[in-house]
Amino acid sequence: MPVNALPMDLRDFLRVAPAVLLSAWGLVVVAADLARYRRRDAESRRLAVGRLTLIGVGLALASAVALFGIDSLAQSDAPRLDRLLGESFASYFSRPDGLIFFGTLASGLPTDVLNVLFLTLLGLVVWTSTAYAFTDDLGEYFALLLWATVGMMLLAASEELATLFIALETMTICLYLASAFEKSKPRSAEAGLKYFIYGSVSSALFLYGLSFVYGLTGTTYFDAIGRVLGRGGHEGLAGNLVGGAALLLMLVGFGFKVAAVPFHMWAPDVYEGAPAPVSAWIATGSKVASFVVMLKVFLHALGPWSNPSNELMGPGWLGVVVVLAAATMTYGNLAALAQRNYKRMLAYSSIAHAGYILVGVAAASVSTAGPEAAGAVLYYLVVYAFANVGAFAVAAWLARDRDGDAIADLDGLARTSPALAVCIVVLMLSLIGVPPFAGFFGKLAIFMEALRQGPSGTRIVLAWLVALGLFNSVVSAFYYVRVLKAMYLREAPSVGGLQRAKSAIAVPIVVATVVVTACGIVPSPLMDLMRAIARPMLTATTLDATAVTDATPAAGATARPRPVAWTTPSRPE
Amino acid sequence: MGEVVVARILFLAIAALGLLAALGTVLSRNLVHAALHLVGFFFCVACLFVMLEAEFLAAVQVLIYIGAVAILLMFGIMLTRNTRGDDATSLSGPWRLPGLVAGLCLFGALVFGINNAVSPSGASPWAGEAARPSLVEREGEPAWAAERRRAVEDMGRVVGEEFLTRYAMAFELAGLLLTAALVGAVALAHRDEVGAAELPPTVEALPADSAEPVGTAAS
Amino acid sequence: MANDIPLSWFLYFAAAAFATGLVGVLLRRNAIAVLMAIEIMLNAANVNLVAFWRYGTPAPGAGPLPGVILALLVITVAAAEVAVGIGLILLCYRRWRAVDVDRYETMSG
Amino acid sequence: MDVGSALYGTPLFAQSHRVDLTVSTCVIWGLWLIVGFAGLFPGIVAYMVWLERKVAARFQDRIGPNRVGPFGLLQSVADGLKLLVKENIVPRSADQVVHLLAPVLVLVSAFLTLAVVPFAVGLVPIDPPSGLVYLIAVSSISPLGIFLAGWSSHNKYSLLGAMRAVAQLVSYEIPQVLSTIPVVLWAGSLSLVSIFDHQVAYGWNALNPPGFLAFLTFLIASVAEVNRTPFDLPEAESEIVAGYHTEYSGMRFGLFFLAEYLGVFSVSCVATVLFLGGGTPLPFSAFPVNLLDGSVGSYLLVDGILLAVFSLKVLLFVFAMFWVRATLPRMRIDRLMNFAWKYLVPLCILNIVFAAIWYEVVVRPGALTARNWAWGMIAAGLPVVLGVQLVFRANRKLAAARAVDADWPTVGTIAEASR
Repeated sequence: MPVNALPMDLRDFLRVAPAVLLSAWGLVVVAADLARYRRRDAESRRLAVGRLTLIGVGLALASAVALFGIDSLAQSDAPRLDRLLGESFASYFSRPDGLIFFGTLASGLPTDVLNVLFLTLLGLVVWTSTAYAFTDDLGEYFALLLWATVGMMLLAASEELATLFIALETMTICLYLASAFEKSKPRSAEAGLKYFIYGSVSSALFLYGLSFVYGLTGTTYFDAIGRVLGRGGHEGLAGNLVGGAALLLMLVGFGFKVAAVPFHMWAPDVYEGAPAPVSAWIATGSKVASFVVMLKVFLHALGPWSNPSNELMGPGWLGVVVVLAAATMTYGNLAALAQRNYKRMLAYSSIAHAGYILVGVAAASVSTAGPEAAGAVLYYLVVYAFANVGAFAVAAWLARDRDGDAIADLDGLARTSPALAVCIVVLMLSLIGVPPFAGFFGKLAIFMEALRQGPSGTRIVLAWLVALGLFNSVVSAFYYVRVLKAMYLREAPSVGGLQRAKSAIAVPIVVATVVVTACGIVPSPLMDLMRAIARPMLTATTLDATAVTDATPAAGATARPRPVAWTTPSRPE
Repeated sequence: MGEVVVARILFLAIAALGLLAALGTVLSRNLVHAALHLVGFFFCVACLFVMLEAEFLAAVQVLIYIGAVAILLMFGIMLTRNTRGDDATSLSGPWRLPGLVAGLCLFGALVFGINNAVSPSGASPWAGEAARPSLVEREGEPAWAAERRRAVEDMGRVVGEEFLTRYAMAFELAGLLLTAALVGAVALAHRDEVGAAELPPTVEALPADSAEPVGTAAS
Repeated sequence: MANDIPLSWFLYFAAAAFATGLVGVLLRRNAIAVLMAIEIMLNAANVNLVAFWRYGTPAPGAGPLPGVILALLVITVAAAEVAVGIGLILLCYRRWRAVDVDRYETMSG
Repeated sequence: MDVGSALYGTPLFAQSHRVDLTVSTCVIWGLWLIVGFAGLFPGIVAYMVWLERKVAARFQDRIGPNRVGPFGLLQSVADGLKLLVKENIVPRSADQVVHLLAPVLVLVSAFLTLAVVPFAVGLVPIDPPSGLVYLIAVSSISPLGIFLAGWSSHNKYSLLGAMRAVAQLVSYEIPQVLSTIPVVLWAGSLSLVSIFDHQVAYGWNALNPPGFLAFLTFLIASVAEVNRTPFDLPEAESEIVAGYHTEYSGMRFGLFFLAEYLGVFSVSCVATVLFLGGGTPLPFSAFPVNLLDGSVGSYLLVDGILLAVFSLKVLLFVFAMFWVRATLPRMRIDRLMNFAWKYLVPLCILNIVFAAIWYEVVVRPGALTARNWAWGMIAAGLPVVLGVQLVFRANRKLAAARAVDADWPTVGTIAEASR
């Protein structure tokens, strides 16, 4: 029987080079740890394995930056790319659709930017991991971090539900395992099991919802789903109860992944129990990737179901997301007020931040600015991720020197390490959202998007949501300031205070501070970049010849690409 | 017509058995019995796959779920000496009724939704006499009909083609996922000879009869 | 076969199995039992996917069998999940001598 | 509900586009079920037991059963009757239902394997396009049955035996499956009938270097899969009484017994089909198959030849297994696991690459020619030899680096104690 496969373009593998490199490097790290470093003493082994991992991250980062360069050249200066790479590669890289592997993955500027972001953050997390000894299975631990990142990068790039699902699972399964790696502490095992159970239940719910979306639309491609939904009736939830159930189930799935109230139960326990670097990676990498793909699914694929009836509480997911956002930020902030444990406080604060970001998601779906509105969310994610990586490096510091993570352990830090204390102040201020740090502009951008939108039915409620967000920012100041109070107003304990931070702790804090400050003082380059990548990210359309020839004759008319989410479907007036 | 009735009766029998098995999994106190019921459920699902003309998938289902997952679960049950029907393995008493009611409500809502669903892609509603698209070759059939006929007739091959072209990245990721799960699970479950000695023996006292061999009936 | 088993029968079966699994997840306290209930839920989703693949009309460019591919990936994921879950449960069992989810309460707040 | 009837019932409707449900199909399938699965195969098993006792007796310079019937031929019948009428003792603390279910599962698994074996042209119960996956799937049910048997007996020896058995079966399943991949690659299909057809056109699979390696690994893994010596640790009488069937007696034990010998028979059949060209008597010729001209006479002739040769080949395998049993001592459990994971699995994985070479050189051109065949023997043979060398040398080096195998602490303590 003849093989009837579609011809595949092997150059596609070049465009996922960072992911390929990283997954191979994971094996290298495991093998090297087993074969070479096992017999060394714990300290030097940790440093050696960590360094090896960092080399891999560096290689992947280099490839990601190179791809970024190529892709930006392809957009800005195509002839130069021609000269650099030769005709065929140049034309391959400047293909307009930006989809690879038959449309299952996105590539191009958005993916490159996100890959660079993930890899930078991963570098910081890996570096933090070398700060203190929490596990003996170093090779496996670092490999899992790398593989989780592969999952994140492909998750953020996925344009199709099967790829999305498997990438999501790769990411979370690696993180379940990594959070149980601190074998000397029972709470780490507990964190792993809790994360696992909540996570796999949520992915089962998500999958069930996903199966209905597939059933309703007959396809798994985001773009095609969006087109089918846009073409169909505009009833949204009301007209199609099972569609509503699917939306809710998918929302539950994403809600678990980004720790939105009421699906946040796992987050505090897991953040507290897992080793600090793993918590950092759960709080930043996994959250960024989940939010990016949530933007894609909800704005690109399910965009037509956002609020088809033009009323906030009418059929559509917008109302649900608004309620989720309000509950999430309020609950997160109020619960964080009661915390004495630093990591737990960060957990609740990250829940609260998920609430702000959800405001952005809701706003982007109705914004008049079109897909660019999602740029605000992306900007917020970047800033949030850096600030949190820095904050969790502090947690690693606490775990190294105090073997605990109470906020009180930070007492008097301003005296012993004044420079780093200033950096922590900057991070906390940015998390609160105080100008001139980047957190402020992130919040500003999101709230501006929420206010700047057309349909009158949603305007009032979103304005209220913004007001609630502002109130919440004020509330959040109280618990972040508690950290500052401990550092500046309390005396250091006479014995057993925090030692001097080694580079593994200092570098992430400093880098995070620099990023947060720089993006705060000059917010526009990053903001412009994010706005620029938001559009291709959320409108990626297959222009592939194969898809068109596959099309049924009758469907030829609908195969034309057309922006989905932001053309408000013609309503029966 | 007779054929159709037989198919429907067969479906109903399989579905009923599958649901009973699922209920058994959820309700039985003894974990080994629960696992056995789970095997029955997996098998019924495999039979449903066969009825959906996806026999390759059915074989894979039997292979992975019964041949690997069930065995793994059994090992987990044995290694945690957890076969006894103590209250930790049973449903929590006061929550039993509300839980069942919640489940019924969910089922009712889903059935209502499925009954009223109208697929935006195809014109047909899901409920009622939805005939499956024919696999008989016809003149002027759409391209997808030919594709599907080929997929049904030689699913193993088409799955392979799809995995190596369209879903190449998903396929690679699945491999990575399995590697990661293997590496991580081994690292976690591996008992360090040194570490085990330092641990406190137990958090709470072992039940008095736990020195018995692990195989224990629920009688 | 003009008249076949209706699509909705498969969906009813899947919905019932899914609800059963969810009840199991909510009510069982034993971690291994919860794991089994999760497997039931994943299987229910698989039945849905395959039924939709067989009965539905694919949108243009969807490929010959997205539902089956997705189901295969789900089976893979389920296998990995069980391996990971058993590993984690064993780890916890060594600490607490119990696989009861409620009993792990070192953290709260 | 009986597992077997479910699986046999459903394909009727599933394959409605391929199998038309006429009366004759139903009759043929019914005959298969009754004659093959209820009458013929148990009969074969009964006489395999007789043969084994005879063969083992010869090896040990005895005569073997000779009292019941001529040459003791009715011994099997007597044994069967004895098993049937013997009292069925079930321990009081055993889990009654599971205790009964376990041997049934094992037996069903062995029976179902035979459902896709093409004994001759047209003589195959079902031929699903994914037959090999089906085969692997149903044979993976038996560890479950064994596990349940061990658990439900409420006896520590049973459980020990069952745990060992499952570990062994799961480990050896991997090389067993991996070693069939070359065959699938060359035939381009998972259907056993297509694999048979491929061998009619291209010669027996075992007669080329990668195929031979695959054949060997398949044989070894299969012997382990059916718990035969030297891999009979699960029921090692001298260590753990009788393993998982310690608490079984009467017909329930008889079912296990039946399943074991049926397993031997079915792996012999599968090995014959996959690697030795099914019933073809000559390796590189389509001899009996090309006699088919559509008439019933030719059909009967060809099938007669095929079936006879097939039986001979199977008998050869069966005899080889008895021979091994009479000759080799039992393996140690750590070596058993090492052998699967450190030798067989790497070899099989390497072998897939070698099989690809053979495919490129010999199969892809479209027809078997002497020149391609010679080239293929060189191009694939050298790598095979080198690969085997590599795996063995690497293992020896690893073993030398580590004196005590740390994975099995008991062995380590013994070794340390003797030091």
